[in-house]
Amino acid sequence: MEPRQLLRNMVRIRCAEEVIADVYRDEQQMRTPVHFSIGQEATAVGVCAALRREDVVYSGHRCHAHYLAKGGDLRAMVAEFYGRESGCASGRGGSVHLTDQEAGFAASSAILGEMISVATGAAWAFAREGAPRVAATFFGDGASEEGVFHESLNFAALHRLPVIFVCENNQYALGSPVDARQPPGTSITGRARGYGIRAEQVDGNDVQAVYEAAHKAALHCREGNGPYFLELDTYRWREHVGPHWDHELGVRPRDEVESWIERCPIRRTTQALRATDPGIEDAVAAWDREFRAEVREAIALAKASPFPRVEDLLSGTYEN
Amino acid sequence: MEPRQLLRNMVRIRCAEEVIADVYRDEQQMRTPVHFSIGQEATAVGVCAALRREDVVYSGHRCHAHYLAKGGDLRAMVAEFYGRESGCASGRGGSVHLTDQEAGFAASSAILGEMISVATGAAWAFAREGAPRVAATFFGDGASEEGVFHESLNFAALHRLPVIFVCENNQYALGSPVDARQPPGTSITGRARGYGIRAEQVDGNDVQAVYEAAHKAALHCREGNGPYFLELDTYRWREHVGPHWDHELGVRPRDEVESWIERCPIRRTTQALRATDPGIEDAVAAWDREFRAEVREAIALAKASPFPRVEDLLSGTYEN
Amino acid sequence: MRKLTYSQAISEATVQCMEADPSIVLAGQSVDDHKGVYGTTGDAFARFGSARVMDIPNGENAFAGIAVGAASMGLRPLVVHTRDDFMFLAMDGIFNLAAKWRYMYGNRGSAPVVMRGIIGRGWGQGATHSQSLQSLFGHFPGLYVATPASPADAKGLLISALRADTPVILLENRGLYGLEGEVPEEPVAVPFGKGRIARAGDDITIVAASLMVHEAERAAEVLAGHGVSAEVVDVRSIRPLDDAMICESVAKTGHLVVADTSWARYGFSAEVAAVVAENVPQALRAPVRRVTPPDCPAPVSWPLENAFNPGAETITRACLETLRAAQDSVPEIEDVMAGFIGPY
Amino acid sequence: MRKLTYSQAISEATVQCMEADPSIVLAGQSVDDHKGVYGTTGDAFARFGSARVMDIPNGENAFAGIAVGAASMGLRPLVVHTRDDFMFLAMDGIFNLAAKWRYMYGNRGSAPVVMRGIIGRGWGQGATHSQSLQSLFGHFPGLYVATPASPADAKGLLISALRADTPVILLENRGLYGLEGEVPEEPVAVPFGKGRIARAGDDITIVAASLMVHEAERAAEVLAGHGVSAEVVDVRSIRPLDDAMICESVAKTGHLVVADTSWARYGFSAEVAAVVAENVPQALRAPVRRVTPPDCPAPVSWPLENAFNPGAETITRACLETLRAAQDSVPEIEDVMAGFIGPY
Ligand SMILES: Cc1ncc(C[n+]2csc(CCOP(=O)(O)OP(=O)(O)O)c2C)c(N)n1
Ligand SMILES: Cc1ncc(C[n+]2csc(CCOP(=O)(O)OP(=O)(O)O)c2C)c(N)n1
Ligand SMILES: [Mg+2]
Ligand SMILES: [Mg+2]
Repeated sequence: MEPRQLLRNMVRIRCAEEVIADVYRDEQQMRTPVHFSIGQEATAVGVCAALRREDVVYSGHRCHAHYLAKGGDLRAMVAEFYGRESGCASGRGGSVHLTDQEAGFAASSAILGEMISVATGAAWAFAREGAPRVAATFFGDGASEEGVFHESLNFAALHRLPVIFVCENNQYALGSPVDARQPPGTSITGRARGYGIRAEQVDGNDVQAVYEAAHKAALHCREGNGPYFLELDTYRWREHVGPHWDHELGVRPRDEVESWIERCPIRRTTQALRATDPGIEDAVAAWDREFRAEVREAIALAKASPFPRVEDLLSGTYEN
Repeated sequence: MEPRQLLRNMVRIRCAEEVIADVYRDEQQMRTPVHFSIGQEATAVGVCAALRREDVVYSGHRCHAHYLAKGGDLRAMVAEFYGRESGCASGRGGSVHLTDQEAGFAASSAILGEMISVATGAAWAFAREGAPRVAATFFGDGASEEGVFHESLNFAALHRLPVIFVCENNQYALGSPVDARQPPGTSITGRARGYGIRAEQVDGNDVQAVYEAAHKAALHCREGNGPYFLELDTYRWREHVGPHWDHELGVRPRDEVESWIERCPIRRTTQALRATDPGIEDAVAAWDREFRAEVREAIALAKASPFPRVEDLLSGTYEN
Repeated sequence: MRKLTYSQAISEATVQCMEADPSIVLAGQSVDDHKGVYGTTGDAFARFGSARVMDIPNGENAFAGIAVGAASMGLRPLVVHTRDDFMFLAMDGIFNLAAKWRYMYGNRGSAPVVMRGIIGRGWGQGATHSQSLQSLFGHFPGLYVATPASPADAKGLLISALRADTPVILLENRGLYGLEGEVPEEPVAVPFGKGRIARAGDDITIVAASLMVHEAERAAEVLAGHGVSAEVVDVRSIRPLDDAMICESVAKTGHLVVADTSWARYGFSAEVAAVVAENVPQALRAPVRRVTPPDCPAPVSWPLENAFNPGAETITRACLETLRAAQDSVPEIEDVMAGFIGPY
Repeated sequence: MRKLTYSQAISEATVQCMEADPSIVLAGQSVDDHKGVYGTTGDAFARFGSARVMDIPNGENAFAGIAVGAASMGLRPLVVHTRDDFMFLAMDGIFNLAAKWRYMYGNRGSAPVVMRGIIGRGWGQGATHSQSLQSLFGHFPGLYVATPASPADAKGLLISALRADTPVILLENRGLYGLEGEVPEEPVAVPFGKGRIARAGDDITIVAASLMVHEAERAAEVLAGHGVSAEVVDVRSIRPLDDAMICESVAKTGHLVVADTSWARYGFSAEVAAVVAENVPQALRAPVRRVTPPDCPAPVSWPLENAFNPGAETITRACLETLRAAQDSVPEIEDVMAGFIGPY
C-alpha cells in the first residue's frame, strides 16, 4: 500500500476516535466502556494494509482501530456503541465485541488474551482446509503475560499455523508500566522466539515499517512457514478506558505522554511525505474534515436508529 | 553429599517403587492410581540432596521419588497408598497428594502444572520474610506446556524469588512424545531463559551432575539472585500410571526403553564408583536387601493399621 | 437389538459422525494412544489417522479458545478431557467464549464445539480427579449439557452434539463405560431436553442423571421388594432440562428424591427441587430429599470413598424415609465400582 | 453511628486488618493506581506502600496458585479481581487447590486466601464483564462465600474473611459501591452463615443476596403501599447459607420469592427453593418464584440491559402474582444504576 493511503487510513481512525471521544464524554449516550487507540494508529493500519480481505483479524478490548483498519463498517461500529439494532453486533456486544465478517474483522473480546487462542484456532482451520488465508491477532503487552499466550504460541508453532501474533506494546496495562510486570532485560519478542517462531520488534509508530514487517509476516504464513510474531512499540495517549487524558490525573508522567505525542504516527508520516508530496498537509486537512463529517453523520444515523426490541432479548442464545 | 550416599538414596527409592509396584499389581489393595519414577531416581535424589531440611519441595502426580528423596516418611507414604489414617495425608489424598511437612516435602498434586505456581507462592512468602529458604518444584515436560508455567516464571523472575524450577523431561506425557507436543528446534530451557531466568539443561540420569547443578541453583536462590531453572533429561521405564511395562503394549518402542535402561542411573553410578570403591556392588546388594525389607515392613504395618473412621468423613473440609 | 458397551457406543457414534461430516476433528491429550480414552477414540484413530484424531499438547485454556476459533471457521472440534476436573482450566473458553459467542456477536455465527468430560468415579481418584461438574455447566445459557446414562443415549446424544449449532458439553461417568445396553446401529440422534422414564412407578419419583440413573434403578428394584413402586426419571440432559417430565412424575407420585453425583448445594439436585417448588409444590406430600455426596471433597481411602459416593442403598433409604416406611430391612447394596481392577 | 459508603467500608476494613496483621498482602492488577479499585485499595496503598499493596502481572491462573502457596506458608494474600468474570481463569486454583487444600492433605494445614471479585453491573459491561458467579462458588465445599449487601457487612465480612482459616470468596456488586450506611468504626467481624432480616414482614418472604437485597427492600416499600407486608432476608453469605432463617421466614409467611443477579438454573435461587422444599414444603401456600436474569448472556444495549437486570419492579410483580393480587398499579421503578456517569 502507498504511504499516502496508509496515512489517510490513520487519519480516518484518528478522526473517528477523537470525535467519538468528545461525544462520548459530553453526551453520555454510548453506554459501553470505550478503549481508544489514539496515538496507536500505525499498528492497526500497517498490519491490516498487509492483509487481504479474506484474511481475518482478531482483537481485544482496544479494538476500534483494528476494526476500521481492516475495513470494518464505521456506521455499524458507531451504532454498536449506541446499542442499536443496526450495530455490528446488533447492540448485544458493545464496544469490545466488534465484528464485521464481510470485512474479515472476525471478532474482538474483552478477556485478556482470549483472542490469541481463537485466532490460532482460525488459523488451524485454514491450515486444514489448505486455504491460503491468514489470521492475525492484536493484543497488548499485558495480555502477553496470560498463560493463553504460552499455550497458543506452542500450538501454533508446533503445527506451523498461518497466524500473525501482533503484540501492541504500548508500555502499559491499565496504570501499570510494563517493567513492573515483566522481568528486566527480557522482551516479549524474546519469549516468542522460545517457541521457534520468527519474531521481530518494530517501531510501532512508523506505519511504513509496520506495513513492511506485516507484509513479510503474511507472506511467511501464506507460504506455509508457520506463525510470525510482531512486537510493535507504541503508546496510548488517553486513559485506559474512557475519553480523558490520564496524565492530568497523575497516572503517567506528563513528559512521557508528551514525548510520545511528539512521535505521533500521523505527524511523522506527514512530515516524511512532505519532501516528495508538497500537497500532503492540505490533503491531511481535507481528509480530516471529510472524516470528521463522516463520523458525525454515522453518529446522527446511529442515534436515529431503533434499539433492539426487548422481545428479542433471548434470541441468539441458542440456535433456532 | 557423597556419591555413595546419593547412590544409596537412589537404591532406596528404586526398591520402594519396585516392591510397591509388585504388591500393587498382585494384591489390588492400594486403591489409588500410582505413577512410578523407576528409572528417574537421579533427578529426585540429586536435587533434594542439594536442599536443606527447611527448604520445601513440591511435585506433581509422579511424586513418590521426590517425597522419599526429601526425607519423607516411607511408612506414612505406604499407609497413604493403603488409604490408612496413618497415611501422610490421613488417607484423604492418596498417592498424588503426598505431604510431609517435617521433612519439607510440602505437597504434590495431580493437576498438571499447579505446583509450579504454588512453589512460586511459597518462595514469595520466603522472600518477604527474608528467610533464606528455597522452594523447589518438580514437574514434567508435559506440565511445562500449561499456561501456569508461563505466568509463574514471569512472576518469579520479576520478583527474583528463591524458587528452583525442576523440569524432569522424561520425553513423554502419557503416550505422547515431547516432539509431538513442542515445536521442533526449541527447548524448555530455552523458553525459561526468555524470562531472564538462569537455566541449565543437565543429564538427568547422572546423579552427580544433577546434584552439582542443584547445589549451584540453591546457592543462587539463597543469595537473592532469583529463580533457577533446571531441565533434567531422563526416562520413565514403566507405563504412565500403574505397575506395568508399556513397551509390551506397543506404546513406546522396546529398543527405546531398553536404551534408557542401559543408562540406568543406579547402574551408572555404581560403575563410576567401582574404580575407587571396589566394595560398592556388595554395598548396593546389601542396601537392596535392607530397603526391600524396610518397604515390606512398611506395607505390613500399613495393612495392619486402621482406616479412617467414616464418622470423620467431613472433618478437614473447614477449620474447626 | 445388538448390544454395545457405553464406551463402544461413544466410539461408534464418533466414527459414524466423522464419516458423515469431514469437518469433525477429534482432539485431546493422547486420544491416539493404545488406551484410546478407555476405548472411545481408538476406532476413530484406526479409521481416520492422526490428521483427524489429534493428540494435543497440554494447555486446556488455550485449546478451548482454539476450538472456538476453529469452530467459528467451520471446523467441528470434538475435544476430550479425560477428567472433567481439567476443564476448570478451560472455563474461560467454555463460558466466556463458546457459550456466549453467538449471542454477543449479535447472532451472526456460532462456535459449535463439542467437549466430552469424563468423571473419574472410584478407585481413589480423589479430590481433583473425580468431581462431577454438571451443576456448573448447567448454570450458563448458551450451552447444551448432556449426561447420558445408557449406551444408547451415549451414542444418540453425542450424535446430536456433533450436529448441533450450539456448543455442547457431554459428561460421561467412567463408571458407566463397561455397561452394556441395546444400541441402534444407525446413527439415531437423541434430542437434548427430553428426559426418559427409565422405570415407571406410582409412589415416589427418583430424578437422576448419568451414573445415578443406574443406582436409582437398583434402588427401585429393592423398593419394589418393599412394596414401593418408584418411578425413575433419567433427565438425559441437564440443559435444557425436561421440567415437564419431572413435574408430571411428581404430580403423580407426590414424592421426590433427587440423586446426583455432584454436591447438593447450588447443584443439580437443587435445580430439580426448585423446578418442582416453582411448578407443582402442592403435589408434594413430603419434603424433597437430595441424595448427593456429603459436603466435603472426595477422599481417597476406600471406606471414606464408599461413604462419599451416594449409591442405591442411600437412595433406597431416602425413599423409604420420604414415604415414612420402615427401613430396617434395607439390604447392603454393593457399590457399582466393586470388582474393578486398577490402576484405572 | 457514622456513615460510610460501601467502598469506604471495604477500604477501612482492609486498612484495619492490615494494621493488625502484618502477614496480609493486598494484591491485584493495578490495585496501586489512582482509581484504587473504585476507592477500595487506595487508602491501603497510601498507608502501606507497594511492599504490601502490590500490583501484579496479568495471569489469574498462576496467581491463584501463588496465593495458595503463600497462604500455606503463612502469608495472607487478599487478592482482588476487578471483575469476577476473570476468575474463570483462576478456577483451578480456587476449586482444585484452595477449597481442597486442608482436606486433601489430611487436615494438616490450610491455605486461607481471600479473594474479592467484583460484579460489573450496568453501563453496558456486557456478557463477559458483568456476570454474577455466586452460584458457582457456592457449589464447592471448602470455601466460604460472602455477598455483602450493606456497607456494614462489606466491612464485617471482609474482617471475618481476613481472620478465617478457610479460603473466602467475597463477591461485591459494583452497583453497591456508592451506597451509604452506618458502619462501626471498630473492626467488628460479621460471621459467615448468619443471615439478616433486612425488613420484617408477614405476608411473603423475599430472599436475596448482594445488590438484590436493595431491590427487594425497594420492592417491599412499594408492596407496603399495596397492603402487602414483605419480609426481606439478606443471606449475607451463600456458603454457609442460613437455612434456618430462610425456613423460619417462609414458615411464617407461606410465600417465597428469591431474587438474584445470577441465572436461575442451578443457581442461588434454585438452592434457596430447594432448602425450602427440603425443610418446610408444607408451609408453601403458592409456588416459589425466582426473579433472576433471563436465560441469556448479558446484552449491552441499554433497553436490553434494563430488561435483563432484574429489579424492584420485577420483584414487586412476582410478589403480587404469588399472592394473586392485582398488579395493574405497580409503578415503574428506576433501575439502581440510573444516573450513573460513565465510562465506569
Ligand atoms: C483476564 C483479564 N484480566 C484482567 C482484565 C482487566 N484488564 C482490562 S484491560 C487490562 C490491561 C491490558 O493491558 P494490555 O494487554 O497491555 O492492553 P492495553 O490496554 O495496553 O491496550 C486489564 C488488566 C481483563 N479484561 N481480562
Ligand atoms: C491439567 C491437567 N491436564 C491433563 C492431565 C492428565 N495428565 C496426567 S499426567 C499427564 C502427562 C504429564 O506429562 P509430564 O508433565 O511430562 O509428566 P510425566 O507423567 O511424564 O512425569 C497428563 C496429560 C492432568 N492431570 N492435568
Ligand atoms: Mg498495553
Ligand atoms: Mg514427561
